[in-house]
Amino acid sequence: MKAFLKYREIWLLAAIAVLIGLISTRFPGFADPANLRQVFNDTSILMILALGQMVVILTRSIDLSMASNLCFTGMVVAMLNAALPAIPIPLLIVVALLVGLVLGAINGFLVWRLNIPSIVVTLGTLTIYRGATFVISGGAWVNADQMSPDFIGFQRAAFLGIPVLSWIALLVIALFFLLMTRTALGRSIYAIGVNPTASVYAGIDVGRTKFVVFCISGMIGGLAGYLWISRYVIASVEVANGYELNIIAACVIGGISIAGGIGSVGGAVLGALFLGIISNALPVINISPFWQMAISGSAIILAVVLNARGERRQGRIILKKAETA
Amino acid sequence: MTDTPAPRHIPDRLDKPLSSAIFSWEALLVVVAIAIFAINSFASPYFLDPWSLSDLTFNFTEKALIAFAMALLIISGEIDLSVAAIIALASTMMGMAVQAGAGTPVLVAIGILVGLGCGAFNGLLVTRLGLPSIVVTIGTMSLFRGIAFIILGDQAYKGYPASFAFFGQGYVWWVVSFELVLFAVAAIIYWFVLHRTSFGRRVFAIGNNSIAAQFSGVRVDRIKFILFCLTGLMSGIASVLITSRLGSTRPSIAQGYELEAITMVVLGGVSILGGAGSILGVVLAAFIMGLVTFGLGLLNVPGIVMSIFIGLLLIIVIALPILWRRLRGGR
Amino acid sequence: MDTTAQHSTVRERPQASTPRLTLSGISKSFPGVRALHDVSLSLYPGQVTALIGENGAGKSTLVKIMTGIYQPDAGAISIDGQAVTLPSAHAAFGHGITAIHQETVLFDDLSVAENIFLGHAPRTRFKTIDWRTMRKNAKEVLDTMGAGHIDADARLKDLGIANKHLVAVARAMSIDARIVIMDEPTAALSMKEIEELFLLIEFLKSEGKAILFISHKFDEIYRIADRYTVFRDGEMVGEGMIKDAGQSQIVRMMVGRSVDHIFPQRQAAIGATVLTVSGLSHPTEFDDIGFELHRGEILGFYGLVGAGRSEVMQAISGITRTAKGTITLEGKPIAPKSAADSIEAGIVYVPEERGKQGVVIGLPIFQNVSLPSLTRTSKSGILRLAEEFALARAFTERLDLRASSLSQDVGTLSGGNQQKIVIAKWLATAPKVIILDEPTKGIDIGSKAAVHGFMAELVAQGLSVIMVSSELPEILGMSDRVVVMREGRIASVYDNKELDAETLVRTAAGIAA
Amino acid sequence: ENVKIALVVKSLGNGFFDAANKGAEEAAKELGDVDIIYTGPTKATAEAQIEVVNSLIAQKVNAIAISANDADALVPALKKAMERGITVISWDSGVAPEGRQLHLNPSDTGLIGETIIKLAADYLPEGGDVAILSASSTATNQNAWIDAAKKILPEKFPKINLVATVYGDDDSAKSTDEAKGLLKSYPNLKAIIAPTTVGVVAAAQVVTDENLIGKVNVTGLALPSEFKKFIDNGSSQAVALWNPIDLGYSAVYLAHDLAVKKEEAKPGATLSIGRVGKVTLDDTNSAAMAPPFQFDKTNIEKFSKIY
Ligand SMILES: Nc1ncnc2c1ncn2[C@@H]1O[C@H](COP(=O)(O)OP(=O)(O)OP(=O)(O)O)[C@@H](O)[C@H]1O
Ligand SMILES: Nc1ncnc2c1ncn2[C@@H]1O[C@H](COP(=O)(O)OP(=O)(O)OP(=O)(O)O)[C@@H](O)[C@H]1O
Ligand SMILES: [Mg+2]
Ligand SMILES: [Mg+2]
Repeated sequence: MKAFLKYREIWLLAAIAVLIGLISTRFPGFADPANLRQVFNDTSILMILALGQMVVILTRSIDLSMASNLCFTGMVVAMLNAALPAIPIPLLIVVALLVGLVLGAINGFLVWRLNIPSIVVTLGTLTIYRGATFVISGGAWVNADQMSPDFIGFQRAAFLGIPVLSWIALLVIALFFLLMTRTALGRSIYAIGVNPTASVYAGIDVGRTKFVVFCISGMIGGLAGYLWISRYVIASVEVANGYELNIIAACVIGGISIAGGIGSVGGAVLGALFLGIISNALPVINISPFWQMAISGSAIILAVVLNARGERRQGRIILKKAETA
Repeated sequence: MTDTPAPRHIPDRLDKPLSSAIFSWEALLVVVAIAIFAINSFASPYFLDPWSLSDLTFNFTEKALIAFAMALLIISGEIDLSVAAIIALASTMMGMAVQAGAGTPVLVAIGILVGLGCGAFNGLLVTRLGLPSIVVTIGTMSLFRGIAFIILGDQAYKGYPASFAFFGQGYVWWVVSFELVLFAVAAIIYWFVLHRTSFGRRVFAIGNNSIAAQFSGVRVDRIKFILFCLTGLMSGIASVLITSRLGSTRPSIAQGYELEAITMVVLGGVSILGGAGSILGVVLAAFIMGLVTFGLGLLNVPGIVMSIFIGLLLIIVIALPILWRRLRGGR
Repeated sequence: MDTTAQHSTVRERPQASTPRLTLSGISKSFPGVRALHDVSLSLYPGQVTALIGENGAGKSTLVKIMTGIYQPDAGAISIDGQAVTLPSAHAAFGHGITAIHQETVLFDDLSVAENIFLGHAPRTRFKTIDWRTMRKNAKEVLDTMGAGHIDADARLKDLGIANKHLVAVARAMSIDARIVIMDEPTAALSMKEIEELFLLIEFLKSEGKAILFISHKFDEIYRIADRYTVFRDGEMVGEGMIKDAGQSQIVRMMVGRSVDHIFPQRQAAIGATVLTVSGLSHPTEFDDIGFELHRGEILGFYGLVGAGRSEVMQAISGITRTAKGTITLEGKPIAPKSAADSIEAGIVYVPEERGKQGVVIGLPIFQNVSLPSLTRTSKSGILRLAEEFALARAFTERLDLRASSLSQDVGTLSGGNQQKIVIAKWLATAPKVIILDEPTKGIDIGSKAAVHGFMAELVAQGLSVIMVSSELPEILGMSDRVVVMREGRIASVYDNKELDAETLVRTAAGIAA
Repeated sequence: ENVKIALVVKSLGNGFFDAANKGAEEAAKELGDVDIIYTGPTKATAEAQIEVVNSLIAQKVNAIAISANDADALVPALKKAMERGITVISWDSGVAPEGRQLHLNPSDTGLIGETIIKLAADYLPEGGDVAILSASSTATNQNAWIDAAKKILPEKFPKINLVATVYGDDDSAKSTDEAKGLLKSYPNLKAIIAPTTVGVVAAAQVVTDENLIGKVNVTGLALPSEFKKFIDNGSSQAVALWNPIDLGYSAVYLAHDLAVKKEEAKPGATLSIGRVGKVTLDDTNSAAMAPPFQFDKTNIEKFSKIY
């Protein structure tokens, strides 16, 4: 039991349960399974993005360009769909993944080959990718009317009573879980975060792994681009502006250490859910809209403080007496 | 015992080859700045006009004031993403004071003190609780601006006293604005503090190895706390300037300034990983960013396309020395 | 690479006369530094070759070349007569080369099993990591090494330092290595752990591995090595069988002159009590520590690694704050809340972890030296560079530092030379009491003599010194009295006159005489 | 020498403003001696717009016609422009009187307020709960309309019950969250009124997704080209808007006439705006162009092709 409580995820889960409980006192329907399913669906995109960001943060890097990538890729697929509605959606998703991959690879290449700190690279590409969206679209929107019914309907179709969007999120979660716990790449990602020098000595190609990690976050950004656009049915330059901070906040709340090496798939998912529940619940429990920003800010600070408590290193104990106590 | 030979003499410095001075970061920035200036003068007939050049400085002075303090903070290995939110909160407080009938000196004091207070709050969270600053300030960024929203809601404060307008709109002499003078003074002070005082030296030491600095008797937490306060203070000053320039306050004021200030710092050659950087670099970076945005503005290039240039500039200017070294090193 | 292979022990044991690995004509330069010039080295199966040289001679650089971390500017590498290239650490693994590096290169937040198998974990049919087999193999490797007490599932950070070393060795063995390199593996260990390590090396020898052993301690070299190779200033200056060479001969090769390291003779002129510590306690690290330090005295602190000596010293110097108890300096009680406080009061602590706590890599040498003395070298907060240079020059020359200029980044210095900076910077603060934690860890014989000579000089001037050391000869050779610590408590205090090595080791380990 | 008129918009890349630019070009062609500079900032903030205004001052344009991101914050910059002899008018989203010579409202503020409620009320003969989903809480014009709507509600639409006003910040995701929140919190909600294009699309999509078509009517202000789908699928009965092309046309026309001193802006003056007709300035030198135009099933097809 004690070992069980050691896991941050358990605490986060408990916090989420308490949060749902609190919300239910003011809005009784909130804890209904149907509503919770919907909350999950609403949070899917954030969860997917948080997972992509997680692998980057684990290697002591950061990807600030994810939201811009999302915006760019979303615009590309929306324009494609508007121009050639015949392209089947699965193919369009592949296109989104590829476009995202290219943008991620650009980040990764600069980090890998030129050794520029990732925060600098992605601070640059953050504005470049969004600017590029303006350039390819000429500033024009792609609106619901120009999108094909399939384009919009794909993620909304229900399969076993659950929308495809949720299924995609579940699939991505499963893939990341496999990646992080069962593959050499996943372990290398952790190792790089824990001790980069030692990783070099252990034969891990740190630069290339970072490149791969940015490719992953890029692909995730691309996937989220399609999902976002088809969900909110407007593609414009303003899409997901500033959302990169939400993604990072989800990771942070999920206990992913910004210093790298610590964090889990479960944490990222729960962190995203936590934020998702807050943004979902605030409108329904009649809190003045002007309070929302301060509340989510406080939630982030609180989460960090609590996480830090959990993370505080138990120094090695020399005294025997204290050990048994 | 050992037969000790005469100790080897170690020179203070090696004579650096001229090339290393020529290819210093600041030199690179000077070249870039001159190039952009030249391009601007060619591209637009309106550029070389004293009033244009004066207007140009308003594009960067406020952000640069924050960038100076941010540079020190980043050199020490921390970061503050909440600066723009501090501006919003400080401005809101000044607005409240105006409503209550406060005069200009009181307003300035409130702006600065609120900034200082917010900085101290960040500093306490980071140093006392040992939290990573990037995360703390993502939180306080929402918190500070959130408080501004709670206070102001959908309202705006205006009716600032006429004398208050001087800070953001006034000119000290001919085309030389008060903001520009403040920028120059702050640049000199920060240059001196960072490069000529033991405080500055300790900032560098902390950024390179905070544990070793602590063991060496540097009061790491105190210095970091001071740096957060300084950043808050500069945000407070920037808030006075911007509120005066706009003559009004809304909670959405100064949105996105944090990333621009950080871009300025990084473009100025301050290592985002901490431990290295110079104020001269930041000053040059401020001018470069002002020149680029104003120059492109004169050509009526859409703002969003401008941001592509800034992004490219950031990456290219940082990549250039690396590529250069690699070419010369043959590897 | 499967781990069971090692059980088929001495598979092919080629003639000991044919080298397993040969390096020839290797050169390597860093900007402004020629680290290696045209050196050669051979390693033989079933033999231990000692690589000897002053700090900065290029030993670690060679190790990094052999493990694919650095690429040589020139030269050839061959294994079993086949020319090879080692473009990456991974490639070096592929050739069966593994190393325990000078710096700790393990992963604190990963499990023991993962630390052992990172990079070459066993896979399932689906190419995913096979955790079960990995744990099983990890246990096996640990068992064969006689380290079965280490739990393969434990987080590495929960292990003691000695056990961490064992994990590093286990990692080396898990790779089915044919060539094992150890770069100063004993620098942080005390007697007991060193003995265990030597048993392991014997085991590896018997398995037919070719071993390269780097150390500054001659007693170890004579004990374990079969051959030696000496480097001086990046060049190979001699090699041969260890049994044919005397210590003074080797030292002359490596330093270019004779150094006879005898501990300085001192006229102990011990004066009044300077520092009194009593009842110093910490909730988890140490309990009821009390001792006195006199003027002109060197007080040795001995104990096994992890006995808590460093923690006590850090509490005295204000770095750890959770201590209970009293500290009295020259009759006045003090309660330092930070290193700054204690430096001001006149107590300085020279930490043991050079890279982490000692030097500020990224700052030039002179700024490192002046850092704890900034209040003195600056005037009302304004820096005075001339004073800083003067201070740095005085103290680095005294310790025979090897550097091209005082404005050089300390990060480009060799480990031993960095250690000299560490000592210099705290001596420059002109303290009353100086606490040296493992002061000669990893520094070469010549510099060691310089440090010891300097310590003697300091106490002669009336300073008081606390010297924490895990090196028995150093403790016995330098201390006036010795405090022995065990598991966070003081086990005993001895006067050096009545002392012999055996008593110390027994007390430290808690074995009744 | 041509008259240089800058059409400054809140942010580039917005269909509404692109349409206004069409009208501006049309006016330029008609007037003959006019060059249009169509520009705007990266982000829809006052600070960024000030940078744009500064560069226009430096270019010595003859007139600035601006749709402002903030009614007050732009005043000092625009005052400076006027001091340097530049004609300044605001259109669409206004600037405080001291910062411009005149303001061209797309329509009468009170009328817009009334229209957005009427759009909902027309389809709620029995009355019922409605809620407003606005853009950002700092948007001047939106706030003015909402205030007008609230004022007119008790007298003209007693059966309509306004239960909440929420803000989607013109961000699709936030608007969607808010719209969903409204539907959950007010199960009896009959209509969502969103006087902003992003918000109205988000709300209509939510209603579509939650299968509430026919139960909840989405209405507000929307560009027909961007909203046609939701009129077609029934999630909205009708929306309204003024003609952005006419608005851009009128703004340039007025700016030109003031710049070349053909007309003077003073209270009570009646100014002509080419093909659009005439406007009369009130005490604050503001004028309203035309009443909002309503789009429903009968005409959306036609207008969606125009703007
Ligand atoms: N990354 C580097 N950049 C620049 N110079 C370096 C670097 N690494 C090592 N050197 C230089 O190369 C030389 C050899 O260093 P090396 O670490 O190999 O010495 P060493 O023999 O291992 O010394 P020690 O006994 O102190 O560990 C030194 O002069 C050192 O300053
Ligand atoms: N479990 C451990 N994990 C990490 N490092 C350890 C561990 N145990 C010991 N060490 C390191 O080994 C060294 C000695 O440990 P410690 O300081 O606790 O004991 P000590 O009695 O002071 O030993 P020493 O005299 O070697 O300094 C330190 O560098 C310490 O960080
Ligand atoms: Mg070495
Ligand atoms: Mg120790």
